[in-house]
Amino acid sequence: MRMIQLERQALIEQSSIQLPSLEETVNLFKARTKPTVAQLLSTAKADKKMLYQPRCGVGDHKEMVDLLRTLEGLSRPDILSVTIDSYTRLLKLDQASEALRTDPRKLNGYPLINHGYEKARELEMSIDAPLEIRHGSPDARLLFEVAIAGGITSFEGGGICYNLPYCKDVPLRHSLRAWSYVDRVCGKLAQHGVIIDRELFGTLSAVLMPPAISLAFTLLEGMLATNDGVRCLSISYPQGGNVVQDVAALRSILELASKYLPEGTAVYPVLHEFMGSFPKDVIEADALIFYGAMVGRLAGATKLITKSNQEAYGIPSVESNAGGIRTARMASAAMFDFVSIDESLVQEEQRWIIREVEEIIAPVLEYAQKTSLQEAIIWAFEHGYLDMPFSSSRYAKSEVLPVRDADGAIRYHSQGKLAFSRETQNRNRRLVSDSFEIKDLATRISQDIFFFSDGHYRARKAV
Amino acid sequence: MRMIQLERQALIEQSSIQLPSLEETVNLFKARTKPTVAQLLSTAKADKKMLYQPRCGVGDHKEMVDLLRTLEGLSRPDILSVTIDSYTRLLKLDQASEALRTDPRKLNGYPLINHGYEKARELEMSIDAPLEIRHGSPDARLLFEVAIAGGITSFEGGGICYNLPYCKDVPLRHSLRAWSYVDRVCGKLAQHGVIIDRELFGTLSAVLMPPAISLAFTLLEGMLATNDGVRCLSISYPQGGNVVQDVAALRSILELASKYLPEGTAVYPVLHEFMGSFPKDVIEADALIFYGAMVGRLAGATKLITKSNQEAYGIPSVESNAGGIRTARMASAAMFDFVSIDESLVQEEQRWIIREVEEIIAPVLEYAQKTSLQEAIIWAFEHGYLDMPFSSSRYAKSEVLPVRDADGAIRYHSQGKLAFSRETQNRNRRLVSDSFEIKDLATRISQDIFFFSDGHYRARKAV
Amino acid sequence: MKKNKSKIILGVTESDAHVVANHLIAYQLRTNGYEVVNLGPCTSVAEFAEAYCWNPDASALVIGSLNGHALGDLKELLQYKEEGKIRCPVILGGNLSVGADKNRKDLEKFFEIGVDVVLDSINELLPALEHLNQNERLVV
Amino acid sequence: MKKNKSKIILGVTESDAHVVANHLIAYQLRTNGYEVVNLGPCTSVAEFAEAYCWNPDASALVIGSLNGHALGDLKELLQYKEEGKIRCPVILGGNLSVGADKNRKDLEKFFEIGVDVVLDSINELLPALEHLNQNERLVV
Ligand code: B12
Ligand code: B12
Repeated sequence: MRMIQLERQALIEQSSIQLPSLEETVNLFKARTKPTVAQLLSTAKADKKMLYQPRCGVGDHKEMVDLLRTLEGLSRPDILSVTIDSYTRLLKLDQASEALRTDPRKLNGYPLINHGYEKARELEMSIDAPLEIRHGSPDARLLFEVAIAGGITSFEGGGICYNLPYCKDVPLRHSLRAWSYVDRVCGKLAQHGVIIDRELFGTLSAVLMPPAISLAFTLLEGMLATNDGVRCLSISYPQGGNVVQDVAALRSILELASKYLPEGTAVYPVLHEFMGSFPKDVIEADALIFYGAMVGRLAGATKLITKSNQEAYGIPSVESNAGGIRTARMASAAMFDFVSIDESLVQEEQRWIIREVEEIIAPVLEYAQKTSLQEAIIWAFEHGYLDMPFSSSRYAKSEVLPVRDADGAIRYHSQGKLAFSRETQNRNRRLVSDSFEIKDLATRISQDIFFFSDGHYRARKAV
Repeated sequence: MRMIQLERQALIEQSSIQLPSLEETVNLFKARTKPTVAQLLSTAKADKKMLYQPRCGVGDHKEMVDLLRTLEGLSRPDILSVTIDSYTRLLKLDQASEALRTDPRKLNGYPLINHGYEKARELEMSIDAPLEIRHGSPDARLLFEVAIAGGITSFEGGGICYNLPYCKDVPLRHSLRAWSYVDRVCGKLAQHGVIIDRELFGTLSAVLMPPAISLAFTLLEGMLATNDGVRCLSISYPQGGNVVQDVAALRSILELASKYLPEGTAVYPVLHEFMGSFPKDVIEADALIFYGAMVGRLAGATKLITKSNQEAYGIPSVESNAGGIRTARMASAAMFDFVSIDESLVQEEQRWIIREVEEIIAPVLEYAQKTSLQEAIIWAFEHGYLDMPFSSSRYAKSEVLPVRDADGAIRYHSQGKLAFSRETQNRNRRLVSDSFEIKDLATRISQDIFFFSDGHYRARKAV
Repeated sequence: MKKNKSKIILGVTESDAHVVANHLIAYQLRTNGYEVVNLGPCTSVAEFAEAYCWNPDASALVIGSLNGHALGDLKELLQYKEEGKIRCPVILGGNLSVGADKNRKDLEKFFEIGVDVVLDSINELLPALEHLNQNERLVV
Repeated sequence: MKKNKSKIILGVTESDAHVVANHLIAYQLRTNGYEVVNLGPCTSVAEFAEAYCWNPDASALVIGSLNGHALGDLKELLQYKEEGKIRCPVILGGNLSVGADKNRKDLEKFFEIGVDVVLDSINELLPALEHLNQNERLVV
């Protein structure tokens, strides 16, 4: 535990950034009067309510304050986000600073490190809802330090999920270590009674993500994080489009957590509204936003990350973003109690998802006995035992090729080297070859990607 | 048939209004290039699509044109409305003209008679969607003449439904006669191949309307209208709030029509989105709008009349009105295919609704054999065999007192003199006394009225 | 309590057919011991005055209006009051103007035409009737 | 057909990790007979130039960008072209600016920094490659 203090000192010294001591930060949290994200999550879970949170981030500080305030005024989100720009994510701080100086509007998010922790405190204090930092940094140590010094109580990311979808060649060893640092600081804070919510980004590359891959990765990250002392985990999963599969996947989160994570860890299932190619048509987009919220409700998700009806076009206007929250929140209305799904189908799907996850992580856990979980993960990615589609990073093979089945659920065209049992493979083969005409693979995959944006789910349904 | 020509001449002479001959009107329709409402309905029914239509009307003509164009631009409704102001409805043309002169914004609708038929043509020609006249006139003969002379192809109302909820002491005999005139002119036009869609306003007094009463009244009006030569009927029903009951009621429309109306009559079930006390909260209001559209979809309604999220406050802004259409239209998205309801419950409810309707109309049809259907209806209202809750008119007894059952479905606290069989009465008694605590009657009824606006449906659900 | 014996003339404005709130109010007043002369929907100022003529002991005229036409429908009220044809306080409630965007200032106009009390909701009616003795113009 | 043998250098701009469209384009070009050197996401102008150095026979540089940072990420392009380090036409496609409200005029800026062709959708890529000989600046 002294270890982390030394690491921290070195990190801060190397950077040219002023930061308060950890004690001061702890005191800041102790003096806090508004609820933390962890507290909101815990109450929501007990009350069986779903919390609503948008993404949002602009370059300029004053504009960011306005954005948060306006969003809060227009749509009362339960938690608000500070989405970080892509320069900061990759620690290209000079480029961020250059953009800040010349034209902050060119930034696709808020450059938190450049603005500094006092500004972060201003952000947190300017609104009622607590903030979460959302980004995509393989090495988020500095960003995290600025965030907690700013009194922010929730931080997204992990050594796998914030590396593979976000960078081309950052070694996993580097990102896993950097995130272990973040988790150990969380552990340290927890010892002082300060609970930081750590959200794991199960969305990964977002497009056609097979549920078991998302769940396997976040489970492994959850094991690493809890080993490092993290006590509060939000585990997110990206809506894929088939309601039965999505509900089953979300429900699997708590089942897996109770089996593999230490008792006493607070775990919250989070749904990310559809993260693939979004419909351009505003009504279809709104429908998809509502649909996502309905999926979250049916599954009992504790939190929903909303989308806007401008998703297909670009970073949304504040009105469109607020509209997304309102459209999603409609799904919490009691009048939709009548909407239900076939629970036996969900259970069946959930059994298979859990099984797939366990088959995927089995070789990793086995190898981990000889070394460490961290090394086992690196080894597994090298050999393709852990893998995901559409990886941006060279450190995943991307031999997995997903497709949709006749019901729109996400299955495997190729499973790469994932260690699936014969039964799992047979079921997948049956589902994939099922029913509808397969054109050439490229056409099929692009139809599956543009499922909601090109009306293919309509065509599919008609079959 | 000469008869109607004579009546028409007398009517027009008595009024000081200039109108073209019926021949000219027929020619206008023949020269028409854009589809009529009847044509849209027929295509929609064949394609199993639902048409979307808002209410809208302002006093000033230019503002009305702008309103229609803006609504069309913002939300592409399939059919547009011209809602008439309350002065015109009651033929207080002087008051309408006075308001037009001093401040048209004081009018709660478009004073079509004062503006005249040329202006009506301008309205119809200013947009792509065909228009319907929506009003609430016990005597709509002049309004109808101006409408058809203006080339408008759809006209709402009927001798019962546009009297009892809208006036205090217009005798039913008068309104039934006036509407028979309208229907006979429709019949005449139909002989020349011009089909006017006649919508029957099953919504009545809108608040806690028992489905069987709505369906019985529109069925009787439908019988009168088809006797008079009408060929195209839209039969509307107001959403009550319980999805099973609402779907069953909507599905009953075609079942009753095929049994009681002449073959060859085109009949379209129309859902009026919730017509009672609307939630003030914008998200609850939007949720209710979507919910209504979902009910329409599940029931297979051919048309939906939308509401806005400002319903509880007043006549909506054009943006809010357009937003209502968009929110409702989301429900047509194919992704909601997964939403279903228990069909066996629907069938059970539908059987009972049909039975109630037949028990209500039985004494009327029997008496009609001795006189005429029109006279039988007047007689039945006098004796309370036909009756409805919250009648504005003295010509209905309003001895029926509705309440909601534990599931929110609308039942009878008192059935007045409706001629229900013992079985019907027993079932109703069982449902009404069921389950939840009954406070004093006033509290119960007002809770049932404010079901969606005061969160009572939430409280109810928790029981 | 004397209050609980007093008589109320109730009705809805002339061009307005909305009757649900009217039924509820009548029911509520009667349950609370008031005698109610309910003229129902579509009641002109002349009819209100006539009812007052037959019931000069009425302690208030309670008028509802929802369709947005209240101001137009009641424009003769002041004249009737000035001519002494209506001498009790007039309470008005409901949805008083056309449009969803309400302006509190518009209420002034009702005082100018002879309304004494303007209320938003049914729940404010009983308390307002209690206050009437004080004969003050009250906006709740 | 000579066209079908030509070589394309493909990649995504430096700060941008979006890779799905990149995979699809690579697949599509290969299916249509092109040889593709795919540099993948997060590719700096320097890396593009280096790849061109190794593949001077490339008939085009096809760059994707989705995160809105295209202009910033490519600002050195003109310099590389002027110095002769990139001599083939440069095609740019994707979501080119931050925000949902796109302005067609902003595209001009890309021509100023050395982009030759700007495209919206993947479907426009094959036809655009066909047109390249004419060496014209083309906005589809
Ligand atoms: C999936 C996705 C992700 C995944 C990417 C995973 C991965 N490894 O690829 C994840 C979740 C990691 C992600 C991260 C981020 N994303 Co993103 N993402 C998307 C999303 C939802 C789909 C993109 C996609 O894959 N579509 C499928 C492919 C096949 O189509 P496409 O990319 O839309 O491309 C079409 C055209 O653009 C064109 N095209 C694309 N490339 C090229 C190239 C050429 C040469 C040609 C001719 C055409 C072309 O053809 C395609 C079909 O017509 C889009 C929104 C959307 N479109 O719905 C946002 C979106 C692109 N992302 C966005 C942003 C901002 C980010 C982040 C910066 C986070 C943030 N601040 O919010 C990070 C960026 C990380 C980084 N360093 O760049 C924004 C871009 C904003 C803008 N331009 O204003 C978008 C538009 C979302 C939004 N509305 O805010 N994202
Ligand atoms: C039911 C209804 C109808 C029914 C009425 C049936 C009947 N016989 O009563 C029907 C369908 C026939 C109807 C017709 C019309 N209606 Co209407 N109707 C409604 C609706 C949906 C509910 C009203 C209701 O009964 N609520 C339940 C009762 C118990 O509560 P309430 O009336 O809302 O009253 C509350 C307060 O206003 C107050 N209150 C009411 N009266 C009084 C009186 C006193 C003394 C006090 C103290 C308080 C008080 O207390 C209540 C609770 O707090 C409302 C919208 C809404 N509120 O959701 C529109 C609404 C009142 N109607 C409206 C209109 C315009 C009309 C029409 C003119 C049609 C048109 N142009 O669109 C016609 C009018 C006919 C006419 N000649 O007046 C508008 C009024 C617009 C405005 N003011 O800007 C509303 C607000 C709808 C809208 N948003 O456009 N309607």
